[in-house]
Formats: sequence, structure tokens, C-alpha cells
Amino acid sequence: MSMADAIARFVPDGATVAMGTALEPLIPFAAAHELIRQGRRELELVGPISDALFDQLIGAGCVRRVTAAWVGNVSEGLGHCYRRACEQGVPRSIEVHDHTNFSIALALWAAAWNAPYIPTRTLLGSDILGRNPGLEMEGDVVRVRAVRPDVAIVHVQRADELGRAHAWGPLGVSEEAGLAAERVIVMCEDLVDASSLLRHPNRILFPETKVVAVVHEPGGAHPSPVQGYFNRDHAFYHDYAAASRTREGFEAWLKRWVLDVPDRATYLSRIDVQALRTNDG
Amino acid sequence: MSMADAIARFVPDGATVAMGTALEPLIPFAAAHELIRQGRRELELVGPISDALFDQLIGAGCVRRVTAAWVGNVSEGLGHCYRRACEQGVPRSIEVHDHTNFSIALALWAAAWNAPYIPTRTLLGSDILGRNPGLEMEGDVVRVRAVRPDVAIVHVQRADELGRAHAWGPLGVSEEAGLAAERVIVMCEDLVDASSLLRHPNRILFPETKVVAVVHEPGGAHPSPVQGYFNRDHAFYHDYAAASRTREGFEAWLKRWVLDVPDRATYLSRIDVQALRTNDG
Amino acid sequence: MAEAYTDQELMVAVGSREIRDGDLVFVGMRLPILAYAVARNAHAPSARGLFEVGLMRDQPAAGFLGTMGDPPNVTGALWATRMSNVMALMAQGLVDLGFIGGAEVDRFGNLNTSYVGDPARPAVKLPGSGGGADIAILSRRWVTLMTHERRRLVKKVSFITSPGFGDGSPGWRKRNGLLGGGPVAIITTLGVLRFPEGGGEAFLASVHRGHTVEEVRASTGWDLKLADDVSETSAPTDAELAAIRRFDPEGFWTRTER
Amino acid sequence: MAEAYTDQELMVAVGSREIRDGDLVFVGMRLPILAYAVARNAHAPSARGLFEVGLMRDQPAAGFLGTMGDPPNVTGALWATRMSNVMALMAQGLVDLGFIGGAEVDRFGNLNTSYVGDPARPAVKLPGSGGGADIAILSRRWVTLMTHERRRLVKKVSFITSPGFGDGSPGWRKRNGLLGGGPVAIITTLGVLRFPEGGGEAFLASVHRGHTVEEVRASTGWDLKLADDVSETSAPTDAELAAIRRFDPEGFWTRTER
Repeated sequence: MSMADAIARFVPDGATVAMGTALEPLIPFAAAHELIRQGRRELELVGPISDALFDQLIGAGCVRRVTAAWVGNVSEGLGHCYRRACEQGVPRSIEVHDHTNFSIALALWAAAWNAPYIPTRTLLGSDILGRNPGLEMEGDVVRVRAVRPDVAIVHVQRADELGRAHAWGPLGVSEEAGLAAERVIVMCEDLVDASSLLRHPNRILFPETKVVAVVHEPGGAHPSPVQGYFNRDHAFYHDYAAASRTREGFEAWLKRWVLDVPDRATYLSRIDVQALRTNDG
Repeated sequence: MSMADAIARFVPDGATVAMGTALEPLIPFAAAHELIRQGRRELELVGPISDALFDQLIGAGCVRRVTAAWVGNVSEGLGHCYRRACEQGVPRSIEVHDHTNFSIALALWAAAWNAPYIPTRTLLGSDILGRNPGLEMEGDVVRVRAVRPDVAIVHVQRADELGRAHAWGPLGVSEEAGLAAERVIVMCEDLVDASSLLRHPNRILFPETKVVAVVHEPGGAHPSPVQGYFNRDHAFYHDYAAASRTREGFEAWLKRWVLDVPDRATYLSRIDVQALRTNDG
Repeated sequence: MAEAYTDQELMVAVGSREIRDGDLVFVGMRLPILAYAVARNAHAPSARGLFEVGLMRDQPAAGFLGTMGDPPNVTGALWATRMSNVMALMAQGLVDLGFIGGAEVDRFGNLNTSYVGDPARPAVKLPGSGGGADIAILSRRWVTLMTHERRRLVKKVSFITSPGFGDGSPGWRKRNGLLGGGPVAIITTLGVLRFPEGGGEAFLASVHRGHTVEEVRASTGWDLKLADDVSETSAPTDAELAAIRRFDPEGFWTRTER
Repeated sequence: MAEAYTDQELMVAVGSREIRDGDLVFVGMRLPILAYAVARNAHAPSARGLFEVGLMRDQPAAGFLGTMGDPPNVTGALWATRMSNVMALMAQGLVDLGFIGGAEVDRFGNLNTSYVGDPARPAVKLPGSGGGADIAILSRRWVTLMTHERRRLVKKVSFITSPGFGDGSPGWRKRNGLLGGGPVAIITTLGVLRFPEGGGEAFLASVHRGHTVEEVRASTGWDLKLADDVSETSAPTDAELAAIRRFDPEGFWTRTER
């Protein structure tokens, strides 16, 4: 399925969407850019940290709420669109449900097991407790309420058309996000045949019964790293941070890299992909 | 390290021990037999189901409490030593903390995350609720209290001397048992060098910092199956069920297969191991 | 026996018919493993099986299975994982049908696999729940298979391991927060018991060939209600028997007492 | 600058000395990645690093890391897994030392990385906790590195993202159920602040070469207490500098403003 079709069919306005579930690697930028091109609105974004991706969706006005532990640019610092939205309501105000990395993982596990919440000893003594209705004190622990995404969008190295996916390297919250989500959209570097995946059933990331779409999107995670395929494009993150410092700069960046780009192939044709190839397996 | 040393050093009388964490496969029989030979007493056994192993330890008088979902013989039915202990206090009475397969997994995850408990919607309407102080109703959910083993004994296909372990096939609760346990004893079919394991860090079962002993014990899981190595020895389970029907029969079985057997090599010399080799990878 | 098939073969065939095409089936130990294999090869080619040991499959295992954790059940699996991941799908209400083995069942479909008599010093200590209670509570609908004897089909179980319809009062499951719909059939060596829409007390729906309603009632520990039209259970088809014998070539499950 | 090393290089060197041999270190983003690499190559050859992205390592990565999730950090990893598994070890109290980046810290070691001003309409929206609050609450002891400015070292943070010693009252952490021991050092561009045994208010322990106590106090947003013997921070050794420059060859972290 094409990314355009997958986003059109499975991510409606107002959806709760988990992305960036592997933290710095495997970030589904191609999906986020398609959400922007299709003018999706009122989304709730769910994830632990987001390395620039949430910032772009916020800047494009797609977002109503962020349920996450960290939103910025890992190598550069602040997320300028996130700042403008929270500080000035530009392009619109957004609601923030603060989490820690640990608590967002527990919230997804609670949803995966259909438990109302999971109690934890993290968050004690943090003012984050007052900033998220999904976190409540109960005696000497904090109850982290379940967070169930309508859809999780996950970039992986290998998958087949039926949604059997292999991902490797650090996994962040990808497994629990896939289990917790109502449905999963898989993006992959390589579309392979079932046998090569099912030869190692322990490496299947989540049950195929959750997967509603598989998009063969090589390079779909750029500028984030993909173990065995690409290094992180640090300069691209740097340039995005510089450009997005001003609203105008962000809009120019968005026009150049998203709005005026029909698809991922065109996007990649403007990047020296070969220079990013990694020797790390 | 030898099994005798590992058991002597890391499993004292009164310990809470998780075994059979992969359910029917990879059951650490060699460790259980060594516990019996060393006359270990007052153990609390933790696991989901136990296919004959818990029954043997109970019959040998090593056990004070069973915290599990099922104790018997999967292909044959009842656990006769378990029956005698519960029905007649022979060779001694034991305490039973009933669980379901799901709830024992949640109890181990709670311990892994150092959460006091995890709430769930399973167990509702079951009399098991009244049979385990670690399960309590709270509104419309059941709180499953954390179960933290002092030691988890896990049989795997491959490991190195430092405790990096690869296991494959169904994993049951092995990963959470290893994380939840104070310490882990790893038994392996093949002792290999680190590089072959660390080439696939995603397949490392649990953190090496938990592992206190690695025992190279080929065939240590017989009669249970080991993916890629051995099929299940159904006849052996059948013979054990028949023999253990009476107390005398069990004692004769124990003498022949455990007490009069100095080590695993001798045990295996009495079995047609080749006939059990599997072609399933 | 004179007949062309055993009680166990009939139970497997009848059990397999409870599996609908496309179902996600939580496959229990023993006979249900065969029932799943038969259904996949007949009317449910797109069903998937979940095994609590930590597996999802489409095709039945190529080799004989003594347990769901045997190597042939892993080869070709769609997913080999942790038990808690498999349970997650059932806890979300995504399991269409579950199979549970039972030692003792009562007229409201409650199963006892824990204690006969006082749990403190039981007359018989049974193995326990395993995943049984999880399936009974969380799967959308479930079925149990057992030998039909007065001591097994009792008016009221002394201990509810895996709840059916509890005390039989309307809405008992919903009232107690049970997620799934409860039992739909008790398949025995003599016949098939079913439950009224929405649950309640079991009634005799069909009798296996060679047995009579009176025989079934006499072997049941309560005054068994009858369907308006108690039929004869359709016998296993040749195709069903062929499948059963392919997956249980030695008759380990279907032609020996266990 | 005239000196032979940058402020960042000094902070990395000082930070690396907080790592004891054998420590399980929760390695944060940016400079701490270098501090871990330096320590492993010097006085802590048997330390292990945990990365919240879902990694455990012994050897530092062979290549440059822009983030902990970069491919060189995975190659040779001891464990590649889920974030929740890494957090499990910290929640069990097994992490000896954590590093947290901070935008704003107060005299009791509380960090704010969330909101400057009213959270409802903040003057500055900072990225948030990430794993910071988890480390501050659960690791046995932790350290933070930051540029020394009055606006960053404040009397009282307006928002506690990652708690240090709270209101500074004796036993605040224990009373509030915080598992770990709290902060042990604030390493800045001017000096090193430490805390009294058992926690409380930070004091100046050492000043970096080329700076004075008065300069440090003038750059601190509260009346900074002094150790009885404020020393000069030992400069980075040649070995430390060599290691830093090996792991940050372009000076991405240590020779450019970020």
C-alpha cells in the first residue's frame, strides 16, 4: 500500500497516534510528512521522546494534544514549533499531557493488558504529577492510566505484505505500542517474503492481527538512524533547528521538504543517501 | 560452573525459586534433580505451569509453598506427588498460592518494575481469588501483588560464561522472571563465545548483570523439549506418571533417576538421546 | 469398540465445528490442539491459533504434538513470544473462541480444575487453572470437552476455577465485570450441552449416535433440561476423521485412555 | 580560548570521575555519553552503561554518537531491548549513577526541564522530562552538567521536573517515597557544587582554573554556600583529553555551542 493510501484510510482527523516509539532511531518521518500533506487535524500524538517529528506536526497545525515525555531535537535542543505552540498558541495552542519515559511505557503496557492503570514509584516528588490527568497519587505510588493509541506507526527494517515485521537495535516502546494500539501501520526498508521472516518467529515485533497496512518506504525514517541501513543525519537536524527558529523559517522548510514534495522518492532524491549508509549491523 | 556448585552457592534452603518459566519447553530438570540430591528444604516454587518438575520437588520434600497456575503432567494429567502433599500431607503438607497463567506473569512484571502490584480484569468471578493472599479485589479489578523470586533458573539453547543467553521458541515468562529475580542461574545446551551472542544483542534474554552462574548442561532439560535440539520425551513423562501413582513407586523412580545418579552425564547415558533429536529449528 | 470412530475422535470433530473461519482461537492442551488442526483443514482455512506458551500460528503443526510447546508447533509459527503478549490479545477481547479442559463442570458452565472438597485438605487436588480461568473470563466465547460422568457433570461445583455463568442469575457475568461472553458448549462423550442466549443453565442440544437422552440424563448430576428438538450429533465426516488421524497418527490423544 | 581545553571538555572530564569502577551507569544524552566513554577508558574499566533507548554496553561505541540510538552504539551492545526493561533495573535500585541534563537547577538540586513561568502559558516551554525524572527519583545517585549562569542556577525552580532534595528539609526524599539517594554534584562551566551527606543545600566544592569563588557566587542565583576548603578543580589530564577528542573528533559536543 502507498503511504498516501495508508494515511488516508487509517489515520482520520482526531486520531490518537503513536510515533517515534523507538526513540531516536526508526522515526516514521515519511508518515508524518504525509499526515501534513493531507492536512490532518486534531491529532493526539503519543510517544516517549520525539526527535523533531512531533515538532514538525505541531508546527504544521495537525496537533491538538501531545502525550509524551520529551519533545525537541535531541542533538540540537529545543523544539521551536513546540515552544511557539505552548508559549504563543502559534499556529494553535496545544494540550500537553506530560509523562516520563518510564511512565509512558507503563501507560502503553497497561493498555496492552487492558489494565486500567499500572502503579509505579517513579514520578514521586515531580510536579509532572500535577500536569497530567492520567497520573494520580494513590498512597505511596503513582497510578499511570492506560494510554491506548488508535494507531501506531512503526518503521522497521524488514516486513512482508501481511505485516510480519522484524526490527532490531534498541526498541524503545515499539512492542508495547503495537500491542496497545487499535491498529498498526508498518513502514519498512525492505519488503521481503514471509519465509525469511517466519524462519525467526521470535523476532516478529508484534502480532500480524494488529497490522492494517504495510508501506514499503525505504529511507522513510530519514534523518533518523536505521540500524544496518542508515546513520543519523545530524546536519539535517541542525538545519531544521536553525530554520525552525522563526515561524517563517519553519514554513519555508516545510514547503521545501514536505508540501512541495509529492512523495518520499522525491524527498530522498534531494539528499545524499549514500553518504549516510552505515557499516554497523 | 558445575550444577552442584551453582545450586550449593546460590539456592539456599527457604529460597523462592522460579523454574519452568517457558512452560512445557526448556524445563531445568537437571537443576531440580540437583536440588533434590543436595536435600534442599523449605523452597517456594514459582512458575506458570510445571510439567512434572514441581511434582518431583514436592515428592522429594523440598517444598514449603507453590506459587503457580498449574502443577501436574501436561500429557498425562494429575501430579501424584502434588496430590499426596495436598490431600494427605505426604511427605509433608505444602502451602498453595493459586494463580492463573496471566496473573503469575503480571506478578513477575510487577516485581521487575518494582511496582507493588498490577491490576487486571482476569480472575474476576473465580474462587482462586480467595485462595491467594497476593490477589485482592479493588473495585472492579483484581490487584496481583508482585512476586519476586530470589533466584530464577532458566535453561537456554546458547550462552557464554558471562551469562549472555539466547533462547528461542515460546518464552512463557522467562524474560520477566529473569528481570524480576534477585539473581539468575543460566543452564545451556551450548556454551559459546561472546561474539556469536553479541552479534544479535536483541536476542539476549535478560541483562547479564542478573546472572550469577552459567552451567553448561547439555540435555539438562530432558524430558522437556528444546527448540532446535530435542523433542519432548512423551514416554518418559508417561513412565513417571505411572511410577509416581504410589509413594513407593515415586521413591523407586527418584532413586533410579535422581538419588543414585551422580550427575547429568550419567543420567543421559541411560536415555536414547539421539532418538529425541529434532529437525525443527 | 464396534463403531468406526472413538469418543475422543467425535469430541474433536464436534469441537472443531465450533471454530468459525477467521476466528482467533485460544487453543488449549490436548484434544483442542487436534480440533484446531481439523478446523483449519476443513471449514476454517483462515483461522489463527494462539497458544498460551507464547505462539501464534496459522497452519497446524506438521508433526505430532504432545504439548503446545513441542518443536513442530514452533516451526512455521507466525509469532514466538512471551505468554503475557498472547494474554494481552485475549485481555483486549480479541480472542473469538477458547478451549478449556475441565475435570468438573456444573449446570451453569462453571469449571472446577482446582479442588474437590475442602481446599484446606482436599479429597482431590487437581492441577489448577493454568490459563483456564483467563480463557473463561476473557475470551468472547468458549467450549469445554470432557468425559460424561455424574461425578464430572455436577449440580454445583464446590470450587469455581473458571467461571461460566456463576450462580446462573441473569447478567451475572456483566455484573461481576467478566469481559467475555462465557461458555457456548460442553462437548462430552455422550452429547453436546448448550446454553440459552445470554447465558444461564445448560441444556442437552444433541446426543451422540449410539446413546440415548435417558442415558445422558442418568449420567448427569442434575435434572438436565432438554432442547425442544434434541438431535443426533452429526458423526465425524471421513474428512474430519482423516485429519484427526493425520495429526494423531498413533492415537495418543484419540485412541488411548488418558 | 587561551586554555588547552574547553569548558565542555572540562565538564566531561569532571563528570567522568563521578563514575566508579563497576558502576552501572544510566547514561544521558550529550556530554554524559562522552563522560562514560572517558571513564571506561581510564579508572572504570568494568563499568557498564545503560541507555534508556534500550541498550546496555560495556565498551564505549567505536564511532561518534550524535544520539544514544546511533548505529555505533548498538554494535557490540550487551543487550538491545525495550526501554521498560532498562527502566526495570533502575526501578529496582540497581543503577549506581545517573546523568541528567538540566536547563535550570535550584539550591536543593531540583531540576526544571519543563516550564519557565506559568505552565498554562509558559514564558519558555522546555522539552520535558524524557527519562530525567526517572533517573532523579530512582537512581542511587546522580549528577547534572550545565552552563553556570544566574538564570540557570536559581534559588527555587518554578517547576520541579526531576526532584533533588525538594524543599531541602531533612528526609524530604525518604518522606516522599523517592527510591534513590538524589544528586551528588552539579558540574558547571565555572566549578563543582556538591551536597551535604544525606542531602540538603548545595555548596561550592571546587572552582575551575581561571575562575574565582566571587565570580561563581556572582553567577549563582542564591547566596551560594562554600565548602570549608574550596579547591581548584583538577584540570583534565592529557589522557582524559585524548579520550574526549577520540570520541568527539569534530568537537560536535565539546567545541561548538549547542
